[in-house]
Amino acid sequence: MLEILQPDGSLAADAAAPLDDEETRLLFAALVAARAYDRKGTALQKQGRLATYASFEGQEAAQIGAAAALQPADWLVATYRDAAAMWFHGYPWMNLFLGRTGDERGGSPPMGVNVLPPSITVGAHMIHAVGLAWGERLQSRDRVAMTMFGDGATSEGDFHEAMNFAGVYQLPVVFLCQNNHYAISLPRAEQTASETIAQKADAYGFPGVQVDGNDLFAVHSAAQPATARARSGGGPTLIEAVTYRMAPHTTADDPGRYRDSNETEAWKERDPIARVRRYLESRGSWDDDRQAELETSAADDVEAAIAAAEDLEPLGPAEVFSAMFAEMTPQLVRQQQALMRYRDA
Amino acid sequence: MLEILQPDGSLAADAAAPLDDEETRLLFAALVAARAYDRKGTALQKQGRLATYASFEGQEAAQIGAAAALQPADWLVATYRDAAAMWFHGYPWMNLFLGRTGDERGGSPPMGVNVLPPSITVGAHMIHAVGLAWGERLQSRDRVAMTMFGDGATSEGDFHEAMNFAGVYQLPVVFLCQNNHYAISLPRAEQTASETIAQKADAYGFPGVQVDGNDLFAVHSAAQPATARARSGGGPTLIEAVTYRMAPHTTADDPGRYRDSNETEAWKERDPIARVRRYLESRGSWDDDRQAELETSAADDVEAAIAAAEDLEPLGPAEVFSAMFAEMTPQLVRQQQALMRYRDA
Amino acid sequence: MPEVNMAQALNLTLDHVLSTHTDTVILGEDVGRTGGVFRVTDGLQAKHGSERVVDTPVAESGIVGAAFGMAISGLRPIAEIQFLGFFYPAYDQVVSHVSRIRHRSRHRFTAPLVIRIPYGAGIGAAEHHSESTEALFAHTPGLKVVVPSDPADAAGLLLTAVEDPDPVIFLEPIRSYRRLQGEVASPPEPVPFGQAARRRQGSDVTLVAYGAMVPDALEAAEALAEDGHEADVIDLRTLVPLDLDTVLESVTRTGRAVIVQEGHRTCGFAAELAASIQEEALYSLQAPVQRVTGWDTVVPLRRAEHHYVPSADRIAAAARHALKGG
Amino acid sequence: MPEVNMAQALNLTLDHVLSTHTDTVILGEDVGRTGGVFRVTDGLQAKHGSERVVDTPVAESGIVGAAFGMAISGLRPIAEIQFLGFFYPAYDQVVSHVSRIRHRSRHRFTAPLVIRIPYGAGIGAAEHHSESTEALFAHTPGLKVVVPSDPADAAGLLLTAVEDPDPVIFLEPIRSYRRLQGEVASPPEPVPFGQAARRRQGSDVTLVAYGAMVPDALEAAEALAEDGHEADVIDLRTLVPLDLDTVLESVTRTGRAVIVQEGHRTCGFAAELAASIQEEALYSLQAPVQRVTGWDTVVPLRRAEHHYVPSADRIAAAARHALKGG
Ligand SMILES: Cc1ncc(C[n+]2csc(CCOP(=O)(O)OP(=O)(O)O)c2C)c(N)n1
Ligand SMILES: Cc1ncc(C[n+]2csc(CCOP(=O)(O)OP(=O)(O)O)c2C)c(N)n1
Ligand SMILES: [Mg+2]
Ligand SMILES: [Mg+2]
Repeated sequence: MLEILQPDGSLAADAAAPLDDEETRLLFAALVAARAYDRKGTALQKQGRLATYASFEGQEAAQIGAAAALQPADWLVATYRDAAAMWFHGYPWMNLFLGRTGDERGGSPPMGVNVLPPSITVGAHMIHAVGLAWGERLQSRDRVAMTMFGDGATSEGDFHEAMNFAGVYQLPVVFLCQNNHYAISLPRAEQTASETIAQKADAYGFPGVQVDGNDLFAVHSAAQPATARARSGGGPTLIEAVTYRMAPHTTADDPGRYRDSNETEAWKERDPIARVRRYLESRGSWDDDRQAELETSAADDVEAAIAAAEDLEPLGPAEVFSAMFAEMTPQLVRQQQALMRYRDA
Repeated sequence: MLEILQPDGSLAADAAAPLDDEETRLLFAALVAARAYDRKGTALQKQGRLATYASFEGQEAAQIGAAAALQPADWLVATYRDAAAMWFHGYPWMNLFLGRTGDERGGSPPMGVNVLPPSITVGAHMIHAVGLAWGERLQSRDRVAMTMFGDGATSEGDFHEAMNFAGVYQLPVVFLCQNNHYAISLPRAEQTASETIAQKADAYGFPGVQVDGNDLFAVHSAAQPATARARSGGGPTLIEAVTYRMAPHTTADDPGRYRDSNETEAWKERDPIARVRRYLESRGSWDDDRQAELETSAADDVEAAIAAAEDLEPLGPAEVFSAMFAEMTPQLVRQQQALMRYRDA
Repeated sequence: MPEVNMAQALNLTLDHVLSTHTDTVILGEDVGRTGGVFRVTDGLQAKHGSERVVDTPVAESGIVGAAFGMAISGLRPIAEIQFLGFFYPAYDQVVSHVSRIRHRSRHRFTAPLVIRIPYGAGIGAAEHHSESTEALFAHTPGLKVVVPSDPADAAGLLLTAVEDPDPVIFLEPIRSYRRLQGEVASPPEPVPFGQAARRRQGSDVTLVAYGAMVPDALEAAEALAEDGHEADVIDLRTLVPLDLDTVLESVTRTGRAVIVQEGHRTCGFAAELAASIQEEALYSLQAPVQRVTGWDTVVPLRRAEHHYVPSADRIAAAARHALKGG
Repeated sequence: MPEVNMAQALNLTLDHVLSTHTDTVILGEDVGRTGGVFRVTDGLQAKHGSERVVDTPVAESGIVGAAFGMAISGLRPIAEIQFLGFFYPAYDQVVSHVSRIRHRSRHRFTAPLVIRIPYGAGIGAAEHHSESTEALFAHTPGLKVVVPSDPADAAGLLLTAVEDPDPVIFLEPIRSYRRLQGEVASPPEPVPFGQAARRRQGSDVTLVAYGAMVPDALEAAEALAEDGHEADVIDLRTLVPLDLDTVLESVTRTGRAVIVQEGHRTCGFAAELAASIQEEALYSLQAPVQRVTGWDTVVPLRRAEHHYVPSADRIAAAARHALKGG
């Protein structure tokens, strides 16, 4: 397992930082912003303002370290737990919140943002990234598609088909598995008998690599060459980022039923954000003032995003019908009229 | 790749025959019988007496070498191309022919024969073997389930789920992949970028082994310990039997469109039956008289089987409805009555 | 008999069958340690062991395919799919294999398994958590399709499902898990398949519903009664087998029918019923059979979901329309 | 214009779109080197290259999922599934993703792809090769569903499908690939979606059919004409969008309707049409709408298949029944 930045903020023996201090500060700011969003998400759900919310606390470095390897026009195809990566690649917090309030417009990021709405079904979306990568290549663009998914998703048949297509056609795809040790309640060891998830890439003829997923530098050090290789025609890579889901699966879940709080406590020591802060501080590149300023601005952004989301009027009855096709079918027009007539009566 | 019996009938250096002469003669007789059935199948199809027929010529040793490792109560779950293995494990030639004439009763082997009707869909049936193995274990019986499938089937998502479940629950399953180099027209190299199929087992935490699939001894040498290990709780095995489909995919196929006849010619040298005969002859255990006798009795069996199949009256209109449930639903009764009324009018 | 909700009724029944039917096994995602998303299998793994209440990987096709193999081997597996929207990866296993093995083998091999699936909208859940595609199962030959509407039926129909010699799709209305309380016999008593229940007696109009829509149909009947119209309310309980006779008897009396279905309109189960009613009772109809259904749209998310799901109000409006001759 | 059969008409059209629409790609099992099981893609890989006519692994979910991604990236993929019975592993991709991305993203991302699928019985094929489950697609919001009945329509509807901004399920009747010859314009001319074709004019009874059943409906109409009954024969061409107006106009005139469908009876498309007709035209009906359908059974194998598939004879019998008042 590739490890570079240790929990105490020091570099592992013989390891070099893959980013300079300015780059590191930038990604650190993103980590902090992501956590602000995440904490807010959980809080809003408790107030009934969001539907169930899936926290990614503990997985920020895995997501942002990987997404930072993308170029702006690259594709990102990720899940309900990957808001940090999606946001980093351009998907506004506003849309992410909006989706969680229960509004389809959350799925509509601004033009130019090549991030699909988060996948709610487990496993089906990786092949979409494969298709995107394939389509880009056929259109002679050198875009890469990155797809993020959990350890649990590797049990689905669609994972296999996506990996296999990527290997057969040597497509520019990066598979980023966040092994956070659980699929809801099912521990990683009961999901598959293979020792690592990374080794599964061997079955598809391309490299797999396991990294400390709470280590921004390690994740980035794997993701950067993977995207570069993909872009230059070298084919796909599977990255297994070993991390941990600090919070319940979603706000509807009770982890006390399936895991020991000691385990969770132990992972606190491995927090992906604290170690970057320690690292920057040890290099004199960070201090409490900067931290306070960063936290304030992150909180402001998040507040503005939820306010904007909640300000929107819900979709009206007519709009339920209006995005099924480019043009409504006569049947949908009839149904829409029936609903409107009923409401007017 | 494990190789024992060479095309010229001699044993590979350092290799020992896993079967004594009597056992070998028994399996040889099965190989010859299977080929008689197969040739007849193709001939009958040309006469319009069978629907499309899928020849297994060249794959007899892979099938029978593996099936010979089963005990009578073990399960076999195989495909449209695995008639040799199914028959060897007790599924009558009559039923196999009957199915190919287009009659559901082909799917009903005698009680006690633990062989499912051949799978026509590619890939879905391996998990059935997994479930059977699991069910047997839960019922405290030490039966093994063997499943056979082609190289092409390994591309399906269900292959992955079956392998993964088998690994997670360490079930008594033997996966026997006949890599006959093609999925209809798609060559093996374009199906997956992995070097071998056997290595895919590593992704599921159990052993995979590649053997010469035209070598009865090699196949048996892999299958025998695999079933024994499975039976004693040691978990699953994947066996890749490297072989070749000598005939078209089915009688509806034209292999001239996708493969060179030179390739097929070259594989003739590797015929799985001829080499066993040479081996037995070299040991003085076989001669032309025995061969003639064997061929006659095989031909007789096959003739009797097709005669019995063709003697059956086709299912009548009432019977179309009568095997959907243990007891017909009122809807089916209505439909059955409607059809009978219409036919009587 | 104590009052329980539907989730509890199902839990009691599963506990009962695990205790009395040694050939039963439960398998699914998170059914063991957590007792399932809706706690329907709560406590069962602790009591009956992890061999018989199995937490599986996230692989719906694998779950159903393995349960199918188990069933052929002689067990009676009870598989759970977490939500109907996550059932589709298992579609091929069900339509190509589970539903067909009896026919394919002319009764030689059979698959007596139950697939329990929470379905339906009304709780403002995320996408894919609100599906009501029971018509897919009804359209697939060889499956029985059960949709209970209250705790007692849930228990009784589940018991029948487990004992049935054929595969049963058992759809549990999410919205009803905790909406209603009811008495459940202990041990539960089987409720036969193919016998609809008349939930209210009336002679002016027939309301036909199942699953989550039954309470709404009853609410609509109350509203109609306030206008002086008495509705016959029929709860189908099972879509396959279907108790068409009870429906026809009622419609022949009332001359008017409203079919309520949460699923999408086109080719939904309401279409089947409307087609059958006009086939068998055209000359009794005083008005077209009305369909109150979900629309041919994705089920909207939380903020607009109410525009989709049939309500008591929409049902009553359709009934009034029928009472006026359609 | 030379006469061609449906397989050739489709081949011509695919050749045309590959030549004129540089954003098209064909992918599927055996579509390249062999030109597909039915030779519909014959010669296209040799002409347009293996980048644009791609032989894929045996992985239906992968084919559809990859085509979906390609479509989002800006291409117009044309995926082939070898037989409708092998489509089911891709069911989740279609119902959960392909059909929904426009709605999920409020028009921001779209999936203009075509999935071509040979369907239907009548050639005595092996199990799974004779499915007619078009109702599954019609029940799924967000899909257009096309079923051509002759060579010219096959060409024209396929061209429209390729140019459509939304996903299209394009069902090709296996039995009709080589059954009929017809003229096809070169280049093919688009046939609009949602416009049924009247294949024969009559005022005594309406026969509604689509795909493989149209020739049989016409044959039934001939038989009825011999008895002195003139049938209006309507070919739906597309199930979604549906041209209900043409059907209603006809039924209002004739007062009698027979809907023909090869698929299983319960919740089939005939149920939808029968329900809609009685909804909109009850008071014009002189007899119940008749359904002539496949049964709620697995499609029987070769030796008993004819008991399942609706025949001209069965259609005519149903029409005579309707003419007598049902
Ligand atoms: C096809 C499908 N099956 C089941 C579910 C229910 N479900 C939601 S998340 C989840 C676990 C996924 O685990 P993993 O892939 O490890 O991702 P994580 O939640 O840990 O990030 C399950 C089973 C689903 N969303 N989709
Ligand atoms: C799910 C499914 N997809 C496609 C087909 C059509 N088909 C029949 S056999 C075959 C190729 C299978 O190749 P392989 O698994 O290597 O077996 P082989 O025929 O070589 O024995 C295909 C694509 C099918 N039967 N089932
Ligand atoms: Mg996880
Ligand atoms: Mg093969």
